[in-house]
Amino acid sequence: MEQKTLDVRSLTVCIQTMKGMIRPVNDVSLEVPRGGIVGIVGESGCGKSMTARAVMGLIRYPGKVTGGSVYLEGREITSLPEKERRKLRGAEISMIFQEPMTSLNPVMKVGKQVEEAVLLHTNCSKEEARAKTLDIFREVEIPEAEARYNCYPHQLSGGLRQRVMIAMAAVCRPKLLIADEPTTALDVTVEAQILKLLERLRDAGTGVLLISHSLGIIARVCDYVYVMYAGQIVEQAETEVIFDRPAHPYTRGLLRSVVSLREGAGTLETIPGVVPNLLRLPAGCSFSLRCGMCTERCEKDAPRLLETEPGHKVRCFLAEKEGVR
Amino acid sequence: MPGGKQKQIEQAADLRVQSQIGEEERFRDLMRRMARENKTAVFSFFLIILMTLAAILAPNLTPYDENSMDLMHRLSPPSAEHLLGTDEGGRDELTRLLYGARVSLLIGVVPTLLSLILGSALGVLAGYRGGITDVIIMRAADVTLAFPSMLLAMVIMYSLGGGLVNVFLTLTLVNWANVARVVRSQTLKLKNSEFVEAARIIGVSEGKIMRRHILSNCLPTLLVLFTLNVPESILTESSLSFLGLGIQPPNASWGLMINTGRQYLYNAPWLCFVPGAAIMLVVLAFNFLGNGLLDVLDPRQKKQ
Amino acid sequence: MSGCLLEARELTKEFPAAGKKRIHAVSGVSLKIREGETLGLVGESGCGKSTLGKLMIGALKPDAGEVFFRGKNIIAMTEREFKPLRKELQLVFQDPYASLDPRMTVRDLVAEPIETWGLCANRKETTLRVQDLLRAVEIPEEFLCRYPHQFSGGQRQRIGIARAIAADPSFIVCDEPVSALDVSVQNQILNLLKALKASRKLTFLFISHDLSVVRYLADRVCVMFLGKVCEIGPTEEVYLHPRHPYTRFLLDAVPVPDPSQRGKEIRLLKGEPPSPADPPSGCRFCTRCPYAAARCAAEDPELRDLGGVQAACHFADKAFSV
Amino acid sequence: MKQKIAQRSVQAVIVLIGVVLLTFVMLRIVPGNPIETMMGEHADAATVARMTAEMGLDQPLHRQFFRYLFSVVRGDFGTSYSLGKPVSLLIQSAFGNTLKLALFAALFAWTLGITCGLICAVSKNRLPDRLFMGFSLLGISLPVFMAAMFLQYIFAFKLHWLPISGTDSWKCFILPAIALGWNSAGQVAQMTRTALLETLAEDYIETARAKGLGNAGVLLSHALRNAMLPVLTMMTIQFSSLLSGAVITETVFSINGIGRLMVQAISGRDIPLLQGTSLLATSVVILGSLLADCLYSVLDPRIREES
Repeated sequence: MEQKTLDVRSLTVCIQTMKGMIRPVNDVSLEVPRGGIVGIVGESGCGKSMTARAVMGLIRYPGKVTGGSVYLEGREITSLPEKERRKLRGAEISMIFQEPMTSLNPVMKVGKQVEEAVLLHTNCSKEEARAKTLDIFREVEIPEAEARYNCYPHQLSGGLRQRVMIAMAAVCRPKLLIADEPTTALDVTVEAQILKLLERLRDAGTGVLLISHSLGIIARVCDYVYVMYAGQIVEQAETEVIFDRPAHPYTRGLLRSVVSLREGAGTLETIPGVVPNLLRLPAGCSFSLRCGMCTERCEKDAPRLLETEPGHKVRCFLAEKEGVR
Repeated sequence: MPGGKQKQIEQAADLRVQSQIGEEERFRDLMRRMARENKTAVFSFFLIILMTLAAILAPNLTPYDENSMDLMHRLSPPSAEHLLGTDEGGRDELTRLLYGARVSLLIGVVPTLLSLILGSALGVLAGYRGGITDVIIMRAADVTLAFPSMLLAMVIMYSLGGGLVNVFLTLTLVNWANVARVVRSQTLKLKNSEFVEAARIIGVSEGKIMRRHILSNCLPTLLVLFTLNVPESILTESSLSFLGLGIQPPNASWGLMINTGRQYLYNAPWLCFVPGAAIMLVVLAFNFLGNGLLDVLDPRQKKQ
Repeated sequence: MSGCLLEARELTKEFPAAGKKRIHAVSGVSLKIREGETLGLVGESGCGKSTLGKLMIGALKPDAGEVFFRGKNIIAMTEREFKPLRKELQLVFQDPYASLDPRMTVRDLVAEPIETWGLCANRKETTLRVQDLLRAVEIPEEFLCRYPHQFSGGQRQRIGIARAIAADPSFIVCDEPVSALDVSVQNQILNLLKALKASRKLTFLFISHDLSVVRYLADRVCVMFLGKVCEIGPTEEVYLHPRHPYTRFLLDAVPVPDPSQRGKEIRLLKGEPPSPADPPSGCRFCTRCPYAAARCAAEDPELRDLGGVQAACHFADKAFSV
Repeated sequence: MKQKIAQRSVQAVIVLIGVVLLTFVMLRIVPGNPIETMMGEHADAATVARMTAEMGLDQPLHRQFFRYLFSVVRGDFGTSYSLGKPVSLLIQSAFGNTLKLALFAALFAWTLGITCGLICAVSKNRLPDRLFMGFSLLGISLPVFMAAMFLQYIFAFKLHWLPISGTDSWKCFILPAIALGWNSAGQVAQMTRTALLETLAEDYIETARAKGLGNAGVLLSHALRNAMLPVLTMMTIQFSSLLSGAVITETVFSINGIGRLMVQAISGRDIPLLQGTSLLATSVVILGSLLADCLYSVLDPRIREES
């Protein structure tokens, strides 16, 4: 069997808000194989970032991981004491964020910020740490690494800052890298460079969990895709399968509403309505309000995530029937 | 105004401009949220109302006259007859306290309102017009702010002379610069905000933009400034009166009562500490209320 | 070919930046917008496309250059002369959250342009007209007295559009109107814009960094790089046969939702975009261009006509093997 | 950065000239001839006239102003009417006491304030936070003179632990410094709390956590330095409010300092003395804000770059 870097089982995150309890991550299970890029795709507020933070153990009050387990190379990590957990962060699992502008400490030299991670997780001297930092800078193609080492974040462009973030995340050779919308704030030409960099890390054996709202990015780099909606995974399959024969109406809608670069169209496909408020989810299927094929059953009962073909799971009653057939 | 607060007000205001996020943006909703979350602020609000009522109804609340002397009962300690004792002229301390509340509250509110009007008008003008108008107004504000507030108040009181109206004037002149600075910085942000640009592109006139879009969006900030400036004014006046530079006898403000009571600190300490406690209570109530408002109007608090 | 509605000639705008530098936002841009067309304006962040949009409607004063609206130079006009033209030239903003005054109701927001221009005699008429407008952008009438924060991003953008069309303008600049929205909502807005354009005979300048969106809406497209026009021409032509190397790289970099393309080697642009405060000499793209020759750094290429498409590259008529 | 500091210095000088002008005008619009006020009822018309001419008070206001400005630049603040000594000398002898008082008070305020602020921020919305925040609000709401009199009454009069007044030993400064610093401590505490909470919500704190730093690490190597930046700028306002408070504290504890000198100047209608002391106090405030600006730009690389 394929070696799994990350195995998340039935992860649930709750947040107690003023107006009631919400579940931004609801019973999410996912896997990242060694040396693979796995994508989570969904619209804003679907819980994809929260899932990433839960895996990292970065959920803070009032949010709370209320159930499920996370295995990193076979080792359960949610039950570890905070001190042990901390040793994993930055060393075995690391994360890069959406906003390279604000994710770096403005009053600290970028080199020092990367070095800090090295010093924290290895027993090397300052000189060695510095050498490692410069190595990783060169590896992520930061030009003039020595000069950049002494720069402050505001002196670097967005693309370079994101490279620094990747350097910081990759410097300890983690087993898993979580990239939370790493290119949303960047221009397309720089985006392509950053994606290339992630692929190189993948080739070096790091498992990558890529979170994005863009199907284009997912199609370009991911091997396997999870589609999230309102805190739940509604469909999961290999990338080719998702794009070739999407089974969930939401995935279909998403794919249809992608504006094509290649050909102009008359009218664009849309998904009616808006992303539901997590406080006021419908009783049955969470997508039922916007679904064109909604039945009475969809309004009453919540569908389960069922396998329709090997490696392809869908959370929809209609797909269930098709699967049976 | 405590320095840190001013900074926070400015930042909160800036953030409100930047991020008109959140579901509870409306003022009424915000007030409701504060009432729900911050019981101290609500309590403070009612305390202020209560004190105001007590000050207004002073003649109905006490049998004694404010100024009638009773030399037989000078400096008598608190008793059933005189709940808070009597002062050096044998006047009932509670009565003096209630009447003093009128002056002290008036001194808190009137100059604060005046300085808000003056300061926000100048601040919006400086921020929106820019150029030489801005330079002149802001240099004037800088000069005002270069003075320790007590010192400026002393100098102005010195040249104007004592008395209620002059205290109003003085405190207005001391406080306007803070208001102008906060309002200006917010105006600068609002001026570059998209909705003001949108109004300009639609063709709305400058005066209307200033009134309708800028000043109205400064209102929550002005409310916070008001609640936090009132106690500041009360404190400054009481300090002035303490030095004998504020309200002149026979009018009684709390500060003046402390000033006269000070001579008897060692044999009749209540003459100092009772009005002192009153000042503290009012100031504390306003500060709690102001902080509550500030918290609820600060979008950062919502994020967490 | 229909007549020219708006023409920019040699527009230049610079902004002061830290350390006495100047940001060259727009440098000598000339272009024509025909009546009734949609011109797409694409480019990466900081290339001056928003600034150009604001210059075209007179919301910003250029440092040099002219803008002609129906043949009249609006830059040379006094404020009084320009005022009646103000309502002809409108803008839809990128951020549906920041562009609506949070303290005004939807009615007041949409009524503001109507009242400003005195288009209705009284309050009742104004409200009726506001209702018409809201219907046009598909906002339910019962939301008339709500405040902006009670709406979703897409609905707010609809309100923004209603405001822009309230005074019946002839030209609207859409400044990244969908980039803050989710995909599913984005398409609703794009469809609405297309429909409004047809029903109200509008002319659009559609600014976006998203090439696919521009492809859908624009009749012609203009590609900008660091304050200059690289290429301008009919959308199909530019997308299928890009003349300028930058356009090619831009098109190539867009991730296509087609997994069969995965793993296919794409050629990437090297390095970071240069800073607009310190643009390179000669052709501004020369520092990133793999085909740059000595001439590119020395000489600024002019826009040249190449069979319907204009491109600013010394070697635009040669075929590149990208 | 040098350029920016130079620019700010020029601005400071302009403000200072504005201050001189303002005090000058404010003090000259007082009704009555100051010489008459000073000499009392016994003065005969001839002497008053002679003195007035001697002090240049008969000249037009603008000439008086420039004359004063030039003598100030030379370090001459004139002679005190009421005390008969050169103002510069009086200020010299008083400045030491005020400085000692202010330093003690600042030390007290900053240690207490920052500690409270830190505790509050770390225990946000829990009991220690509420407790210390209430406490700091109490500090802000307590008038300086009340704190001074209360401390004096309890610790000096009732308990005889510390001297009631005077400047003879360092013990004399304890009560005044606490009374004066009390108020500032509250302000510092609130500011520290706000700044730290705000910093802790920043994205780069999340990055630091993702890197594997624990709470203490995040606080020490990332949050504190960023949070202290706005707290530092508060120094400006602290100078100002300490000086305001010094007027009261020095009066209550009979300390011969600048504040008391001001009160004396006012009760003696002593214009040169009042003008001199005001000038000194405002210069301190302006210098303080200049210092804070410089410090800020040294500590924050973003501002260092700007010029």
